[in-house]
Amino acid sequence: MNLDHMYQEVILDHYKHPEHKGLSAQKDVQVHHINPSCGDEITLNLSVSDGLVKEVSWDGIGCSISMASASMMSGLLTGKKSSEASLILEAFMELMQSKGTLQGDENLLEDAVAFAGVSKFPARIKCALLGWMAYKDAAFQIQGK
Amino acid sequence: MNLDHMYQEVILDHYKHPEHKGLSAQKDVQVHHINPSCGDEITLNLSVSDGLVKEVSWDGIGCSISMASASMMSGLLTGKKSSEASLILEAFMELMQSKGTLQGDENLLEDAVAFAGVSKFPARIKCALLGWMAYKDAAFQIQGK
Amino acid sequence: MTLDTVRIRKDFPIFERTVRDGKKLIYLDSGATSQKPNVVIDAEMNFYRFHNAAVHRGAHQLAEEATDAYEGSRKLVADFIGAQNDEIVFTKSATESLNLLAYAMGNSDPGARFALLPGDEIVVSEMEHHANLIPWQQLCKRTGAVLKWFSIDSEGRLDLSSIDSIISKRTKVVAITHQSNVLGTINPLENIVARAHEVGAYVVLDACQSIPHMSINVVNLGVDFLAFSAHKALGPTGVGVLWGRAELLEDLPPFLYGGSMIETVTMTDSTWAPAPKKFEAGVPNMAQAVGLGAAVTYLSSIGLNEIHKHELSLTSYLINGLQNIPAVRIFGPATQIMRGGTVSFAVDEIHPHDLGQYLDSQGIAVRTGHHCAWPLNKKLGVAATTRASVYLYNDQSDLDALLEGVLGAQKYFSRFS
Amino acid sequence: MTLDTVRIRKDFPIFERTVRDGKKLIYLDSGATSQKPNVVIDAEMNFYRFHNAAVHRGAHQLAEEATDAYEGSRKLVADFIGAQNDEIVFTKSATESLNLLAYAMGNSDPGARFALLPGDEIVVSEMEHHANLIPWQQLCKRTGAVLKWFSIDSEGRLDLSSIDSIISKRTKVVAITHQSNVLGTINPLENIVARAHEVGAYVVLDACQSIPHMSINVVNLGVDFLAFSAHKALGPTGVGVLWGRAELLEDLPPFLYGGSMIETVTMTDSTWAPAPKKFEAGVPNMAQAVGLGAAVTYLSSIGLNEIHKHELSLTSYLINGLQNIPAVRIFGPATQIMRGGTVSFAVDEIHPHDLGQYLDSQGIAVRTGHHCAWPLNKKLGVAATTRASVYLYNDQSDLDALLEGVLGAQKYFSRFS
Ligand SMILES: Cc1ncc(COP(=O)(O)O)c(C=O)c1O
Ligand SMILES: Cc1ncc(COP(=O)(O)O)c(C=O)c1O
Repeated sequence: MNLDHMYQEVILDHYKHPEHKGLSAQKDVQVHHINPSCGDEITLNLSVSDGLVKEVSWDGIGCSISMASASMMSGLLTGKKSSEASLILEAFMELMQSKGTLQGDENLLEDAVAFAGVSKFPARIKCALLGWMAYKDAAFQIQGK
Repeated sequence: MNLDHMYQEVILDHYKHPEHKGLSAQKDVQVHHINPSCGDEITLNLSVSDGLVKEVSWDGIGCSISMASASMMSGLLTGKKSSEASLILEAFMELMQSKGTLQGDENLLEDAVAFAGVSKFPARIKCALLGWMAYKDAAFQIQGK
Repeated sequence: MTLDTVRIRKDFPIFERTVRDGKKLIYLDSGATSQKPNVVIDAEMNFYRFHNAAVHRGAHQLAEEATDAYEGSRKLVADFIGAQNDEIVFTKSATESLNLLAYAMGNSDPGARFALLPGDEIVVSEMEHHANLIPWQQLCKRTGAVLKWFSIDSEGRLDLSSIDSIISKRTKVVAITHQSNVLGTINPLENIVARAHEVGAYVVLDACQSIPHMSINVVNLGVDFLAFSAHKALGPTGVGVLWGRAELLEDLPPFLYGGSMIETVTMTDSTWAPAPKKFEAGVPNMAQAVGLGAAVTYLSSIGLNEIHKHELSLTSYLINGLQNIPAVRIFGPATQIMRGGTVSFAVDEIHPHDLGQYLDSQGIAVRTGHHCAWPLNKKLGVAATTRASVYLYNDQSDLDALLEGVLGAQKYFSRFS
Repeated sequence: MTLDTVRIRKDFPIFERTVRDGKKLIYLDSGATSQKPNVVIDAEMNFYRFHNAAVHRGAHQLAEEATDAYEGSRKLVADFIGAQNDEIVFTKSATESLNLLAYAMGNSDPGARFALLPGDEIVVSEMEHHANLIPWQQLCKRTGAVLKWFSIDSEGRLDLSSIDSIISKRTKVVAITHQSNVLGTINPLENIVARAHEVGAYVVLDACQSIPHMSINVVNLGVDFLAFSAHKALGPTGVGVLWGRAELLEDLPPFLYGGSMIETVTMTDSTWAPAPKKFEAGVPNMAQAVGLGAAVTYLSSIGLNEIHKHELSLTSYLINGLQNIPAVRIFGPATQIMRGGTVSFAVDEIHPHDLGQYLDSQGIAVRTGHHCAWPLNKKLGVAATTRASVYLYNDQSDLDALLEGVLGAQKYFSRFS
């Protein structure tokens, strides 16, 4: 188990310089998610129009994995078609459940393939998914509106 | 573990021909005791006057050990001074807790020393004590009156 | 005889010992608790030896391994009864599982799905074990609900003739045993489940005496909740299961409060984790849950259908044998149909305690007493019975010993008459 | 160093294994659960191997032996804490013990000794584990009682300055932890017990983190109820203890309903056995209770005072070492006085999860998170902390490894900045 598989440079980079952090005024829905086993928290604002993810912004506290993942997620999804965002979300979830057997589709996930290594650490998968689950919830709520 | 240590002739005799069985009209107090682990039951009538156990009578259903013991107890205590009855009760309880190490004092316990063998069978001690505990309870209640 | 009991007994270390001065152990008390195979003992022990750590709580390797073992066992149990993983709640026993349900329902907010109002009804049966009677009886006392019950007929079967009035529009819960721990009767569930669901009631199945002995699929049974204890199914003591349909567990309020079952906590308020965590407060009985996983794996490797067939053939043999002894009276069905391997009986005027004691002196372990089913005993008109119960490690020679023991007891206790 | 840890570690099979590709296991997570010595593992296994049967229920030899083992263990535990046998209730965990109390009180008839009325008060503290907070919080919701609490000061000590207004004439229960599982603080009980008893309130002590580590006598403590889990005290998972003063257990209504806890049962009503049976429904966690007996025997053979001294000297060493690392912040008392061997800390801006992960890669097991004390974390102003907790098998080299690990983490996570 090499720790560097988890703490890839690009992950620590996002942790130290998170993107889309700070809640934007532009939102159709706001969700708040917690990881009850460790106390990590995220608040996420999502705005969608014409089938397009206009903006994902977020704020939160948590470990490098959860924060870096939220940062990459928001960068990745902002500006995408909602349907495309769903595909990316699914691809990321599949990667996280792969126990290190998948590399991740770079076309879809871009830098987020760096999280492949995290999938070998069962206790941290929830960290990596925190922001993505918040997005999933928010997108679901908007659909219902 | 020889079963005959438990099922002495005199015990089976009392079981088959119990004494003082059938509740007497003469009573100062009536108690009802159960052994919840097996469902054995006894009802006991006690009458006392001038510091004398005038009569112990009882009725019940249960195994040979509990019924024979109630039979001997009532024969032994009826007619005794209350203080003497207490001594006999104590001697019997001590015998039952002796795990087969005591013989029992024949002067006090008479035929009831036959229960010495029962004290080696922990699951049956409660059977042997059922009637005696009912007497103890009844005597205690009369004191309180 | 469909099972190779000689081989099976080698898996159970207790059969290497003798009882009462060198006598062979004839264990006919599996209805109270089963013996344990080495694979179960080892699974529990190896958890402590190699992987012990608090599950779900640490980022270290031992905690990962412990979590894998514990959650892996949940999956084994789920597969064993045809359930989904998250529908399996580990408790300490069937008793806790049933109390969990009764208390959790009682914790419902007024108007919520499982809330009980005065005049609502809970239905049980006269053959329930105390564990599936008193929790409901007391829930009724706390809520003003009314307890109703099915009585039993002279063969020891549920009397379902008035099912439509006993299960009524006001019925919220029907809590019933799958197999009687005294009579051996297996209860037919189809009509009960259909009628209960017709009126919107939930069916709670006490599967303590069925899960260990026959193949069970919760979806096919159609019940809503099911409870059993590991220790009667070759598993460790200290662990039981509550199964509930996912969407029901989602709405059911929690029972025990503490660590790991929460989402957020302030001094004055808390919210709950999703099931099954919501129902597993505190550091769980990890080693025991892992042992249960090994037990169901072992049972499956032998085959539940084979076990059931084996037990039925033993039961026929035993009932036949007992019927050939004068003055023996059997309680419960005297056939193979819809019954399991539990046979309660009375012998002459010999009190069950005395009979049990005599059998014990011959190395034969049976159970005597009211078997935690006092109302049933009252109904049968006896204070106690003697019960023999068989399992996969028993064979005909065990029953021959029992039958001989009964004859011996008759002789022994007639000695002085 | 007062204990021979080299010898002691030989008693614990888990230390024969390595973690993370051959690294020595540095186990500093005993506050979550302790490791188990062979004597405990063997006691549990030998119960299954040689004596397994349902206690209190059979007249056969195995049932006698099982009962002796189980009741013998009760006596060992009673002696261990200076209690009477019948004051020891075996539960599945401290969590169950505390819930038992809260539910049982809630089951009181109106006007009965433990009944709570709207406006009655229950007092806890800000440093409680969820297991000693939420059961009371929810009991308040069910009864209309009001929850009050002691806050903590900047050193992590209970603020008792307003004790006379916090514990008032309306207080029925004061539920407090003996030692904080986050801060290591040992709470002074004398004033709390005196004030509680002055107003007629019962004192419930959560002794999860103290019983394993120091000599405790319930009579000397003067509390009314006490709860702990075996698994933190070298014992098996799946067993805990509720101790209560005999005359209190006598009046306390039961909690779980089922077999063995009854006196009589009809379909509509039941009466209860005397304590402790009243609180032990069903076939108990027998093998685990027996394992707990072996655990307290082992602990006594080492000596609780020696263990406490050993841990205090390790704690001083650790606190010193951490204080020498720039940017490390310790939560809780930085002295040896009235504290145990649990140290929570923060390192720079490294999130505890990341720190824990790095330490794990070095073979070091610590706990990270909110440690089931969310309100306390809020009070400390952090979402999570890193916690190292020591026990009798730890030595200075474990702490050296931890200190080195912290330095290593600082270096590792500054790599890319
Ligand atoms: C102070 C304290 N109280 C209660 C508990 C709950 O114990 P358990 O989870 O074993 O029931 C713990 C441990 O988790 C604890 O540290
Ligand atoms: C039918 C039935 N229900 C419930 C129980 C209770 O199980 P446990 O005592 O393991 O909780 C038993 C066994 O004792 C049983 O036979």
